[in-house]
Amino acid sequence: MHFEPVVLFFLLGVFAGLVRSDLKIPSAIYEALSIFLLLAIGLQGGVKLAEFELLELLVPSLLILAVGSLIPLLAFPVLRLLGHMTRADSASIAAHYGSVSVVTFSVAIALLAQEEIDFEGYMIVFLVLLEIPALVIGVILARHGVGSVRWGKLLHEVLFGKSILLLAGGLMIGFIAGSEGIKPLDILFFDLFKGILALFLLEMGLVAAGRIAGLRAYGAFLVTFAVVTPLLSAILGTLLGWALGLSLGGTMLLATLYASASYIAAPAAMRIAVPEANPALSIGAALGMTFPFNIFIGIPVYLWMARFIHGLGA
Amino acid sequence: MHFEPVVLFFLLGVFAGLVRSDLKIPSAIYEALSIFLLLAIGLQGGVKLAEFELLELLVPSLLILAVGSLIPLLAFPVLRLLGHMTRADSASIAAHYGSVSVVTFSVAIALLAQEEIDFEGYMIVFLVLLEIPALVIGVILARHGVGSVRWGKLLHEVLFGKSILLLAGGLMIGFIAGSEGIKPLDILFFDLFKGILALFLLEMGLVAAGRIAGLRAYGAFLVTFAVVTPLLSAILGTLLGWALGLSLGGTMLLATLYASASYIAAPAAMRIAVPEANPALSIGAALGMTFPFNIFIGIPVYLWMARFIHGLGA
Amino acid sequence: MHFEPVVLFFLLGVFAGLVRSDLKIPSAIYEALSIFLLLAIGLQGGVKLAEFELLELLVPSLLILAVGSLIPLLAFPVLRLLGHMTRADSASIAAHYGSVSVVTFSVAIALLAQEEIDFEGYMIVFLVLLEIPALVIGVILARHGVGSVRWGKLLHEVLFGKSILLLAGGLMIGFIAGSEGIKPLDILFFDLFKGILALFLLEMGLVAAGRIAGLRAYGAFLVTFAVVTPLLSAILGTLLGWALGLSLGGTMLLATLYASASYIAAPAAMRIAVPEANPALSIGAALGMTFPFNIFIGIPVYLWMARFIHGLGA
Amino acid sequence: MTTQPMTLLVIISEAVLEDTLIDEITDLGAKGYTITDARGRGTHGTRAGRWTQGGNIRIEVIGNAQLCGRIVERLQRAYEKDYGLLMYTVPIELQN
Amino acid sequence: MTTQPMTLLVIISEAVLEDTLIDEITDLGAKGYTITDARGRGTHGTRAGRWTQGGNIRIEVIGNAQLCGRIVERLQRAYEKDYGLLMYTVPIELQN
Amino acid sequence: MTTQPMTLLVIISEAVLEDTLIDEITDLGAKGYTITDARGRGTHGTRAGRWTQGGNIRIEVIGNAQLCGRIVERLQRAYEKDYGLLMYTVPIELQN
Ligand SMILES: Nc1ncnc2c1ncn2[C@@H]1O[C@H](COP(=O)(O)O)[C@@H](O)[C@H]1O
Ligand SMILES: Nc1ncnc2c1ncn2[C@@H]1O[C@H](COP(=O)(O)O)[C@@H](O)[C@H]1O
Ligand SMILES: Nc1ncnc2c1ncn2[C@@H]1O[C@H](COP(=O)(O)O)[C@@H](O)[C@H]1O
Ligand code: NA
Ligand code: NA
Ligand code: NA
Repeated sequence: MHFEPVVLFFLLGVFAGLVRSDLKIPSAIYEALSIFLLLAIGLQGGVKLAEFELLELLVPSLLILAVGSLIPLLAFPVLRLLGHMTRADSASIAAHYGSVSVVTFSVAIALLAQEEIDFEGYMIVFLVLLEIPALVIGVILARHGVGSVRWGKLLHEVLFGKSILLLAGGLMIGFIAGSEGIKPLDILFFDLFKGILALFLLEMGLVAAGRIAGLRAYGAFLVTFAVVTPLLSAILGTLLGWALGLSLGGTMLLATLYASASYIAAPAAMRIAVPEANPALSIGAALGMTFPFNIFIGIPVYLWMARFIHGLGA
Repeated sequence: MHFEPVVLFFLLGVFAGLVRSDLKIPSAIYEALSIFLLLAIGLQGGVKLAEFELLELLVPSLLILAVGSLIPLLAFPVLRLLGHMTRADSASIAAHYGSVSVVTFSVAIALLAQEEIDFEGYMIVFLVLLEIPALVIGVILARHGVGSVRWGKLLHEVLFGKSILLLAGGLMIGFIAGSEGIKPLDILFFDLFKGILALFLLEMGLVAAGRIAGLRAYGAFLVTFAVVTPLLSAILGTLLGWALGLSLGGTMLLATLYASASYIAAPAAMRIAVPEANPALSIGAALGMTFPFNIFIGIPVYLWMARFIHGLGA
Repeated sequence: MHFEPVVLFFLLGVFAGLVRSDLKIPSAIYEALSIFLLLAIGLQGGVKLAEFELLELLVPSLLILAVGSLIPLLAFPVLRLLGHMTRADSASIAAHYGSVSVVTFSVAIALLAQEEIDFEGYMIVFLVLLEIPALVIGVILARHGVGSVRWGKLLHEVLFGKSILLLAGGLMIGFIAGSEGIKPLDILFFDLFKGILALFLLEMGLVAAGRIAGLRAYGAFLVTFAVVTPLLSAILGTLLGWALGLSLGGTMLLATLYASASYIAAPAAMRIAVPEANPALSIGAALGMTFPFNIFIGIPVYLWMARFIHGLGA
Repeated sequence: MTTQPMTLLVIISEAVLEDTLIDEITDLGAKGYTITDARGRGTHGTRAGRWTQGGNIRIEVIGNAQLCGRIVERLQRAYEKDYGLLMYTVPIELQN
Repeated sequence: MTTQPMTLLVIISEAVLEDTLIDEITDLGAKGYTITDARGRGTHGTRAGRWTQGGNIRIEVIGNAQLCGRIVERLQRAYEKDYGLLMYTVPIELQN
Repeated sequence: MTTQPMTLLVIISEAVLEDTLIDEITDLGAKGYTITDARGRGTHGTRAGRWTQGGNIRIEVIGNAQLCGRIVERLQRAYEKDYGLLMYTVPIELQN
């Protein structure tokens, strides 16, 4: 099994939260850390994207988006029928799991870097793209036949919300500047990346500690859902990555993207667009259960799955 | 034309502001970024200053200050007579344009570094020195014949305000420690400088977006003033730099100093000393118009001007 | 005498405080800086600790703790009888001087790095360990015969307070990950360490300026106490370090640990456990007097003392 | 110095609603408002201001009784069901 | 829209007591509270919120007069002597 | 537990005036004050607390009616013309 020391900071944060330590990351700081992570990931992707022929990426991109959209569409009936959840809650949770998690993705990239496995840089584009259909589908599911949607407000929230804006903005800057132009920024945005990810994981641990305690209240169904969904989504991603001819690293990253659930962009958008959904349920599952599952168990498993399927082909 | 990728962050910020994104840089963070930039610029200057004979700098320094003082003295009657502005507003705007902008200066330094053009390190001293006569002249112009000035309070505000204090403090520390003593601090204050400048420009873009929208209300005169003044000031700076025998880089930096307008130190000082001036006018012009003009058009032009005049001499 | 440029930032902060500059480090920032310093020191210690046989450290550790516990036990009667202070104040001040200061320790490490003197990495463990007996002894002294102690609350405060938690957590992560695993975090936690220490010292200077002004009110006794105690404690540390066979650097660090007084962990714990003590007295002495004394005079003297005693042996 | 009896309306709600509530209040005719960041607990649980939980804001609006009544009515209808929301009024003397 | 006369209790105290005071208030039966960060000066000196000085918090509790009375009594007995503490009540109209 | 009728004066003004206003208030005899950071909109435009705009502060002073009157008078004369400033008073029961 592969082990990334950076996840130890998450454990430290969880521990501090569980023992009710007075350790607190000031809100200005974690906002700054998240702005940094989003920009840095975007810049990294943009620099790598500059090496590709954009037109050639069109068909695989559409496929990745289409298959990714299946995840919330399949999750919704499961939540509604098996979980007996309200329409709003089911739709909101489905949207969270159709979206992606930047931090989970970053831990996956850190593991690939440690194992010296290369990957297609344009995978980062999907951090931006997968968010959009998932949130739109979530709102349609919530509103189907009931009430009206303020689409203008929702689209504004999704497209110009800080997550997408910083990721997409970073992508564009990286793309325009190229690896030469970005060089004087390398130390801040590339070399410090992992250290800052460590600090962010510390804060995530603190927050997750509260969520983990709450999870019991949501019952066995949601806990099971929060573990099984990423595994099934990852299988989907592995198969598609292999079918598209992605590299080992690219396949593993696609699996991770599908498997991860959003807890930054999706909660903000859903609170505005589907306010009657209980945010404690969706954030509790995504952050309290799926996130730790992914960084401790999921990511190593997804790497193993990518190796397995690439081994079959060989 | 020369292009510095760091200004793309400013554009991203402007875009985010114009589309009313929820992206916000927490106030604690931009305060920290500005403390960092001021200290870092000061340290860089101090280290370079240590290589010079201080006494030899005395005469050129006095000349640079004297000529720099012409800028607010000339701007004031233009604002008053051509712009039909109140005495207080004219004086306050004149003080802003007589002062200098640390961020504009930093972008100019970044461009010189990219073009591998050297410059006289003591130019940074003028970031500190030019502020003082400009603000004092501004207050005298505002109060001439009307009301009394609380000079004690004003001088305290100017000399011990955080901008001057951090720049001058950094200069002293850099000067005392020298390039050897400062080495363990290099990574933070020198290598990360440009990345942090990028983040600060992102915030400046966010703020400037609001100012740009407001500029229309101030009319064609102020907009024209905000573009013409830096160009004329830069010509003054170029001629003086050349006459003083400064290098190509030094000439361009002197032009940039004269051309730049303050939006950090001057607003704070004027709010205290000339409270009846409308801060929206001076900050709107300096930040909404002159700053973007300088970083996108001005700085490349000033480099061209320096090249031109140095070419004449050859 | 040995001189560390980083202390100039403390002087700049004191100056800014004394002239009542508007320079302020936002609270979110100094909290982040202190989280960073504690984690980074812990990680550095953990990585070095991994090179030692833990069992071999047991006896020297117990000795260092036992001798360190003498400091508050000896300080208490001095404060009570010579200083005529209340029981609560005497106990609280004794606890502050029995505890240790992370920033003082960091400045000592910076000096050793500059002088290229090696030291036993496990010294950092005592930053964690020495805090605990000092605070417990302080509470016992305050409560002896008067009132009851809420031990549960106190122990929680001490063990899970952020200082100990971050130091101990960093130690564990560094120990588990080892110098290989920690490598991608090196730039943030090791290379930036001194620059961030400089910024923290700037803030400490700002705060100390207020304390220095207040010190006069506490009288000659407390000022004398705040200078003599570290010197005597350092002699104790030097003798013990030499007796234990520590290296030159290790001896100097043990002297510094004993000599330093806490102004982060101890004040928080004492405010909860001994609320009737006046925090202005203990923090004023520890931060306004002992801290600057240690970084400007003490540390160079302790290095000299270590050199002297090691010279005797040779 | 004259004083003028007015009504102070205090609105405590979720930070995520800040822009929306400002638009509503301004629409209804408020000439000004003052906002402070807050945290708290109520029937909708704890809102400690951590990033997955959101914080609260505390809005003060000074106006006449009718304006405050209109704001209370509008906010209750639109937000009370799905969002944390608490409002109270106090008679004050505006100093001007 | 109905309004209900209630008592607003404002507690200004040291930030270090935040968790402790919340426990006390909740124990005594408060259904909610709202906290903002503050700084200030009083008989216990200046609390500007620098790290060696601590800041203040400002807690609002809305309840009936008895609840507020109980809270005042308990906090005074337990904290007034050793900590900065100031409390006042205002009659308000709760809008609900 | 005794309660004492007092006047609460709330001053909302520009953050840049913090030190100046504290000096004035203390000069006039206030024994304490409490400050929170705020933002807002009024006749002097929006003060959102961005660095080129400045934020607001909200100062609470508890005292007798005369003290509050003196403070109102002084601040109005000196700052109302050029700075954002809003003041109101509320009768409260100080708990001590
Ligand atoms: N009894 C109360 N006293 C003071 N503040 C309250 C009270 N109840 C609720 N609040 C505040 O109002 C917010 C929303 O309340 P609720 O809608 O009940 O969740 C809470 O987060 C608190 O900040
Ligand atoms: N007269 C006053 N007006 C407003 N706030 C006050 C007043 N006196 C005290 N305070 C606040 O209550 C806190 C504790 O007061 P004290 O216990 O007197 O130090 C102070 O730090 C101030 O924030
Ligand atoms: N009607 C109002 N209600 C609440 N706060 C107000 C009101 N009017 C003004 N303010 C506050 O007082 C500050 C100064 O007001 P002004 O002098 O009118 O710009 C504003 O920035 C607001 O924070
Ligand atoms: Na997903
Ligand atoms: Na200028
Ligand atoms: Na000690």
